[in-house]
Amino acid sequence: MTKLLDWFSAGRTSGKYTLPFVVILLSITVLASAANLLLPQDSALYVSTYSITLLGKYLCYAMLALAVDIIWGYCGILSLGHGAFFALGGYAMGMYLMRQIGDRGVYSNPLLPDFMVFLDWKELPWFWLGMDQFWFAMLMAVIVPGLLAFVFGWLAFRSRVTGVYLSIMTQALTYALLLAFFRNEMGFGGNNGLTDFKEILGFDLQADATRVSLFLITAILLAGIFVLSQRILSSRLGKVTLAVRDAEARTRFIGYRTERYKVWLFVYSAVIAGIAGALYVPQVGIINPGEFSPINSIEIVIWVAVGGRGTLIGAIIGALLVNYAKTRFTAIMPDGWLFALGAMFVLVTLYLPKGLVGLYGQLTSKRGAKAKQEATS
Amino acid sequence: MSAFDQPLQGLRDTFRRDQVWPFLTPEQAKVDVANQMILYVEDLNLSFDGFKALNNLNLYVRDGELRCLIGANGAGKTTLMDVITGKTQCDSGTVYFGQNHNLLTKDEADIAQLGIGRKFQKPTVFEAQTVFDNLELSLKTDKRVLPTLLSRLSSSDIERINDVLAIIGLYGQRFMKAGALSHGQKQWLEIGMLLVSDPRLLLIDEPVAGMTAQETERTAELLTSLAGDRTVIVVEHDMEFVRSIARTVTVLHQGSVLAEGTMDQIQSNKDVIEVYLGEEADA
Amino acid sequence: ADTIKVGVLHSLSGTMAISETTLKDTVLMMVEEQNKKGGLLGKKLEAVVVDPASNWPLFAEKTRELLTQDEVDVIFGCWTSVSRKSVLPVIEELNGLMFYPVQYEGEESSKNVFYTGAAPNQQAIPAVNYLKDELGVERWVLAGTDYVYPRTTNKILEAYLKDMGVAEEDIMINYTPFGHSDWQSIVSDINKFGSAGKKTAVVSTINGDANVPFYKELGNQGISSEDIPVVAFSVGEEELSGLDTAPLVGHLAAWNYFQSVETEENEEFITQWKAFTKNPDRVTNDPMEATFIGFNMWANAVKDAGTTDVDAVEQAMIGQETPNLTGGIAVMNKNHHLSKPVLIGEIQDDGQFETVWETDGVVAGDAWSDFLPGSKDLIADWTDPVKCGNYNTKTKACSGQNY
Amino acid sequence: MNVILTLCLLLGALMPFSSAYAATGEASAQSASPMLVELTKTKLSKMPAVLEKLEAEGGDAYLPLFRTWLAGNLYYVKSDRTLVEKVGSGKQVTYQVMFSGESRPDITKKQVKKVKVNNKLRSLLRSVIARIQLTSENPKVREGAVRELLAKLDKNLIGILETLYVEEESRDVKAMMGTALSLFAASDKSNSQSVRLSAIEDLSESLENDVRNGLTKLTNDSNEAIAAAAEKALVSINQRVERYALVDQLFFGLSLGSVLLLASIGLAITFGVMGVINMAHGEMIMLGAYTTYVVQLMMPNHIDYSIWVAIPAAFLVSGLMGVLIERLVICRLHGRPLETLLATFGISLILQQLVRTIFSPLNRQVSTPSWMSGSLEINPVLSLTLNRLYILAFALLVFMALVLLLKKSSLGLNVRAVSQNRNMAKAMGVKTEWVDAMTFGLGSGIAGIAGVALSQLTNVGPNLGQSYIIDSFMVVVFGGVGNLMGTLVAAFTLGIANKFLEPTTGAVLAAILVLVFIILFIQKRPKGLFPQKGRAAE
Amino acid sequence: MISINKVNQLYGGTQILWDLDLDIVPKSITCIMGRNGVGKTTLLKAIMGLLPIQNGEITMDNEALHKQSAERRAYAGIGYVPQGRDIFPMLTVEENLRIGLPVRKSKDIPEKIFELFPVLKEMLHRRGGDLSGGQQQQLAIGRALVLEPKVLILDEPNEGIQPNIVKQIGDVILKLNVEEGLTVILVEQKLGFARRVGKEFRLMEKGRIVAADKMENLNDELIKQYLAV
Ligand SMILES: Nc1ncnc2c1ncn2[C@@H]1O[C@H](COP(=O)(O)OP(=O)(O)OP(=O)(O)O)[C@@H](O)[C@H]1O
Ligand SMILES: Nc1ncnc2c1ncn2[C@@H]1O[C@H](COP(=O)(O)OP(=O)(O)OP(=O)(O)O)[C@@H](O)[C@H]1O
Ligand SMILES: NC(N)=O
Ligand SMILES: [Mg+2]
Ligand SMILES: [Mg+2]
Repeated sequence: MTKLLDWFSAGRTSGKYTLPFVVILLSITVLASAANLLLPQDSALYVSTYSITLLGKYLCYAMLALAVDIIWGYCGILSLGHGAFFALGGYAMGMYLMRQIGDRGVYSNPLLPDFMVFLDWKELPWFWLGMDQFWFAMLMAVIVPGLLAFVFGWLAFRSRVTGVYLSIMTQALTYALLLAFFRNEMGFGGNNGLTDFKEILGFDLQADATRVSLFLITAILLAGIFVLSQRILSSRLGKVTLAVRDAEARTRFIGYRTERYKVWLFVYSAVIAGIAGALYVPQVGIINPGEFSPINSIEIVIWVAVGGRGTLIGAIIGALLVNYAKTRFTAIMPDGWLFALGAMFVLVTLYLPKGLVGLYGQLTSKRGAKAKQEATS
Repeated sequence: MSAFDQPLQGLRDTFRRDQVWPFLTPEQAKVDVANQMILYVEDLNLSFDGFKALNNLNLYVRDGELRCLIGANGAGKTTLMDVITGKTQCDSGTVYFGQNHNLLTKDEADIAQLGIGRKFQKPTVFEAQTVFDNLELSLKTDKRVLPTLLSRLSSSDIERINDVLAIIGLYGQRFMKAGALSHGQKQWLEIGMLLVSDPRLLLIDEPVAGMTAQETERTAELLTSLAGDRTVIVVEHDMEFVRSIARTVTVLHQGSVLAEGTMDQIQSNKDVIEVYLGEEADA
Repeated sequence: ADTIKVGVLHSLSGTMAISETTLKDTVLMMVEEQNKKGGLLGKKLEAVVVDPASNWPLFAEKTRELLTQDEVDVIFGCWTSVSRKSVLPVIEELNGLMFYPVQYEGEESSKNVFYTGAAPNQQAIPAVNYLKDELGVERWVLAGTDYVYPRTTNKILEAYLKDMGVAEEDIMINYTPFGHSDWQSIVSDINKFGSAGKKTAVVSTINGDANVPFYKELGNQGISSEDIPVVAFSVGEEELSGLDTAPLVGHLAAWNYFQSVETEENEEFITQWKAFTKNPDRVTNDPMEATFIGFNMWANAVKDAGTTDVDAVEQAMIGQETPNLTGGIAVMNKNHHLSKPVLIGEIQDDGQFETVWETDGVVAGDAWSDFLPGSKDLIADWTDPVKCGNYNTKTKACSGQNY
Repeated sequence: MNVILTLCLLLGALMPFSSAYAATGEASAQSASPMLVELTKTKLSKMPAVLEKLEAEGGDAYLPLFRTWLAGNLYYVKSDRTLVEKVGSGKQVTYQVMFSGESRPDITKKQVKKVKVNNKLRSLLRSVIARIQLTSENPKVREGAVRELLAKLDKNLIGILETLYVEEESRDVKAMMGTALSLFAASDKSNSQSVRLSAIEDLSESLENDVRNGLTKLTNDSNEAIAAAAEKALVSINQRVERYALVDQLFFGLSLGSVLLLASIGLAITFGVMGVINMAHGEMIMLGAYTTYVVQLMMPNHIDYSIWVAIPAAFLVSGLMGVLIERLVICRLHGRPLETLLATFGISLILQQLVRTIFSPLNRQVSTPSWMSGSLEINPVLSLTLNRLYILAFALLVFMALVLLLKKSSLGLNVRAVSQNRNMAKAMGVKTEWVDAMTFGLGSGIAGIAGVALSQLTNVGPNLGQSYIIDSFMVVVFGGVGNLMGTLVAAFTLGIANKFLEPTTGAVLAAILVLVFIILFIQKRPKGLFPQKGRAAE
Repeated sequence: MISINKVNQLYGGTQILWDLDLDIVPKSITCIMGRNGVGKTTLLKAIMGLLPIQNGEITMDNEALHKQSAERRAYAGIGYVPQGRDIFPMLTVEENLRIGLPVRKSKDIPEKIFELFPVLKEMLHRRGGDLSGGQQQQLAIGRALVLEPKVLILDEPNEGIQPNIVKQIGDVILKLNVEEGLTVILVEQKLGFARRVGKEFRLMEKGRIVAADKMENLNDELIKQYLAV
């Protein structure tokens, strides 16, 4: 225990972005929340609930990107199926919210969600049991993705499935889940998924205060996960992770069981994705199998690449930026926004090989070099 | 008949009186060198698509010995190391580390943790990390996940790394990315990684390739000083170097041992001259 | 505001763009027409188009954007049921107004939504009746894409068919994933199922993209409409325009509208549409008519209410009447669904439908199916005193509504 | 002599001589037959009666009329109710006077009205035509006519068939007639038990669907011996049918496999050999499909040949697009394979939106050439659809051509060298830039060709590519990256597995199971079916 | 033959070659020596065109090379045997050898290569990457010889090669130099070999040529100054 505390306190020195990031993130969220709750609607500084939910969604995506970056950027495992863990976390939360509706559904069935009633289900499937308990559902939101990641990772890493083979298998995984969740027989609402939630822990989901709280919680968790991840990655385990990424075979020859490292990192990443999914659902109000779609998972990878792979801050910035661009583009030029987004991806790849964070690095190093030059001449 | 051979053999092995059942042997038990031998390689066979890379190879190495392994290109030296370190699965034969560790049942990480370190023929280091980190990773520590996560560099660790940095002459480059080192520097770094991990048995594949004469000398000194506490097996084609360090030399040819003896014996061996050294041994 | 804002919430990219883009254009055309007529309440109409990109959560987000950022007065939008379900909580929370123009599975009635597409009883049930009575069909294949609309429709049809005495083994139900493209086995199964000596028909709730390969396979395996007719609920003129229809002549569709119906209103509408899209080959279809009716009703309701205030317009909507493009008058009922005629048409080789049967009068859309055990007792009625979208006539209770 | 006489008598019974018969060759039959005018005035629901009268009146002579009607090409001139036949389609419609064939360029679309036809009527028309065609010159037609009538046998018809049977010279037609006679004899309760039993015996050879239906009915016959015999015959027929069903399934599997193969060969090059994670591969397929559409648009009167133009055109369009992409983007990403994922994803978005903008988001219509339509009927329970058959052959052909090209030309060697060590390849004098551009162009071009084939099977729309990209990657990886043979085997394995699962599990579950199978399989063989071996593959 | 004029080269921010001048005498065998990391490999890569140079010029027979791509330089007659061999690992030995054939517009691998390295003929159909280190080195030299170059660049060609073949390689270099007038640039650490084969030497330190002379003038002092650690 003391060892653990000790370990954490050692983390304070790691990562020069950590502190500024946490401070900026939390102050923005607190200010925005205050502006939403305390200021009158017509005030110039008022932040609309629309913006709050939007920001909340972005932060969930940022958390998801963080999860992908940890295993891709740091460990070299390109997962094209992380959307699956996100969606599973989301479904756990969705099931809880669904059960919270109780008999306020359109068919007033106290036990069965509406979609089960009209498809003529008679009883609640076993895997829905217990989901009316918040703690249990939240446990599931991390355990199910974690367990899936563990089983999948254990199989794959032990058999030394690597590279594109692994990537495509993760894609197959999420694709299989997509098809499975589409099936109405599965008992997750089929294509429609779960929606029309009413309240969470007794708080009205449509109330501004609830939304703001969710937003704040997301920000705090994101900051926490960021710090924790930063700490983990700057420990020796982080160095092993990089070693695995760059020369896995060599790492084994100096005595590390790389498959175990990979499995645990994969599980850690999946759990983060699950948490992100669980936070996402109450804020956007729906979870459905579309989240399992392979294209979604590819997009996550792209956020990370745009922001800058291998830097946690890059993943977050990438997620925020791409999603903000999407929001803006779809509203400003609904007919041509794909041109803009596509071009953005191409240009970033061509001109910012290390992503946006790399751009910052380039600029500062250029400035630094210039300064040096001036100093020497 | 032959279909039963393997399981039968397996059964026999299981009940050998001189051995503890494999599943009862403690994973990291101390290496048993009561018989002075640290490495037993017996009847090793390995073929790739019909090509016999190792052919009934037998090799015994004493504890604390410095053994040179030479042999023509393609004789199977690197392949032998691959088998010992668990990189390659052999077709038949046994490899024991001490009397109690059957290496053929273990994987690379296990073998490394038993204390067998290796330097590759083509230097492989973690290019994206600094020289220092490369060494830190190679430290002899608990390499399980959780301990690694919670571990911190102790001052003795740092000291050890600095010592090694001095030995390999990369102190000045310790915060440089290993990928930016020149070929020869990578060779040194790899030797450093070996040193820092404090192994029982070192397998060193062509350490002086690409080194200047003086560096070669230094390497020779280094390796000689290591022997005694540790066992060192060196593969090299540089005869001068081999001569300067060797006590026993084993010559491999076409996957089996062609000759074994002192350097002088070897250098006058007709077969060795014919297939390996050439008419007038080149200096 | 000095304009009345009309939100358009149809996917312009992604998988649904194929269907929804047309509806966006239809709304734009309607807005333009209305402005030519001088707008509404003395103000011009202004369309606000966004692209929810076939992404369901994005539909909710964009709805919120339309209602709170753009402050639109009405939204025309959605195609798939899941997008509608995603939008529903938002539109109810913010008390917006939406017109949904696509045939769907029913089982819903929101205060803030008007359903101008067909409910199952306005499409599926009449189609089955036609097949049974006119073509003597005794064996049924219910083939659909695996999602809620086909599932529900088929549940309803199954119950209905069994009520009529069709045996279990004379019903074959088959679901396929979205975008299913390899229909060889299924078509061959259908063929086998239909070769048992009893007249067989396929009732297809196959959606969008999967239809083209399905019909191509039908044609290639030589299944003609005389052997095994297929009646579809999601295949209209637009879908046919992507197909060589020659091998499909005689297969059927049930809709409330066909482009080929000859009425003055329709002719005008088609001309307008071709002019608006500057494409003489552009076709029209049923969801377009539903949009047309919805738009006109809304415009009239705004005029009647003298305001765009949602509550006022909502009340003014009920009982609105507007001419159908196929003749007769569409009426907005208390359950926010329309009364419309039902037509059955056969595919022609020019990609149009030839009406072969139609209901005598209009059929009132039923929000809650009488053939599902859970919803038998439910009705929707948005007038006093009930004012509820899912009122249980047995328990006299209204459940789960926030307004 | 005797025969002819009987035949004449027969025909006479079937269609009493009428003025229509004599008038056939003359300018207009209508003046002579009010029935034909009636045709233009009757409501659809009353039409069957009219048809019956027409058959009785005109018989053989009205065959062209019935055919035109069935095809939906029968119109009448509004002003004088002359029946005309619509010829041609699209913008090149002309009208010819029914029977005389006289062209009437003066008549326009506006002046005519269609004589309606619906399913019920079509079905009747087919029977009528079949009855007339029993005496056709062409044995194939006669055989078809008998088959058509198998389900509609009655005393009258059997009488005719019996006579025709004696005279029939073609063995096939005779056999078919025999089947018809036996089918009737077996179910005719007025026959003695032994006659019926031997008829059933005869039927057990037939694979005709109507025979099976007839036999199924007989299994409920009050005569137990008959029921048992029918049961037995059915069992033996069903065994054969099932065997053919297996062949059918195999064909479906091969056919799905060939689609997967086509979709993934291009990727096997751009991704498998070059190592570019090419997310725009699907869009290259899409471009090929759109090229087919444009080609058909440009040669509306030569749809049958359009494919032969479309194949090279699609290869060029997609290939050039590939070269363009390579030169502008991919070539700057050497040594950064993961970044190609990002860039090509961007490109795929752009290309999708591009066709959406140019061609609209709607599906485009691509017609199937007549030589590719229909199916190859091997027997009544086994027929292979022609388009699938051609596509299967085509896929194999493209595959072989590619393998040959890579084997025989230096391109194959060079591209592998470049992908393994670009710098060293340069130092060996390999024009790496040219090799890259050509290879990417080749892979893209082949994807374009795949698009031509897919346009025959599925939607030609902006999402076409998206629906194949996942499958393509799956196939290439399952087969073993960099191994063309692996791609071939993987495609067919997955195709066949899918099609053998589908009947028991349904399409959705089959797809899921195949995915799970792939995931588990890769655990066993982490580098696919045909892994790259050797020290360097580590 | 080849002359290098004030070449500067940088890796990212760090400069490796500094205003480097070097003249290679035609038909000579020039041995470049220096400690690890002084920039020998970098220099050879710059000559071959595998690394861009910052400025300066490289000419061959008075034609500017530095503006040409590496493949053009191969056509111009430079053969390169890199340090670390850089075999195409998944190509067979035969394919490795065939790669260079188009440069000489020939269809067959010259038989002399198999005479020089018989092991290559034995292993013709094995993947290059599967060969032992020494076999790969022989393949790398053979591969360069397929180009029938005018100038052969060898970066530590004896690394990992068995003694009798080292000798053989030395003989080959001398033979090609004498019989075919091949110009050779050789980076070599082993003095014995350098002395036996080299005609000229150049010593490098910190990215510069610091000494140049005939091989016989390579004395212990120079060695001590520039090669000892
Ligand atoms: N995966 C493989 N497939 C085929 N042949 C192989 C493989 N691995 C090694 N070989 C062959 O086995 C033989 C032994 O190779 P090995 O690398 O052990 O030689 P070595 O003694 O280390 O030679 P060197 O001194 O040149 O490094 C060589 O002939 C090599 O070509
Ligand atoms: N890719 C690289 N990025 C940055 N620096 C590099 C890179 N490659 C080499 N260097 C640096 O350039 C210097 C010269 O390297 P080079 O490989 O030319 O040395 P060398 O003289 O060939 O040494 P050796 O004898 O060890 O082969 C070294 O100090 C090395 O650290
Ligand atoms: N409502 C539909 N067609 O999804
Ligand atoms: Mg070796
Ligand atoms: Mg070097």
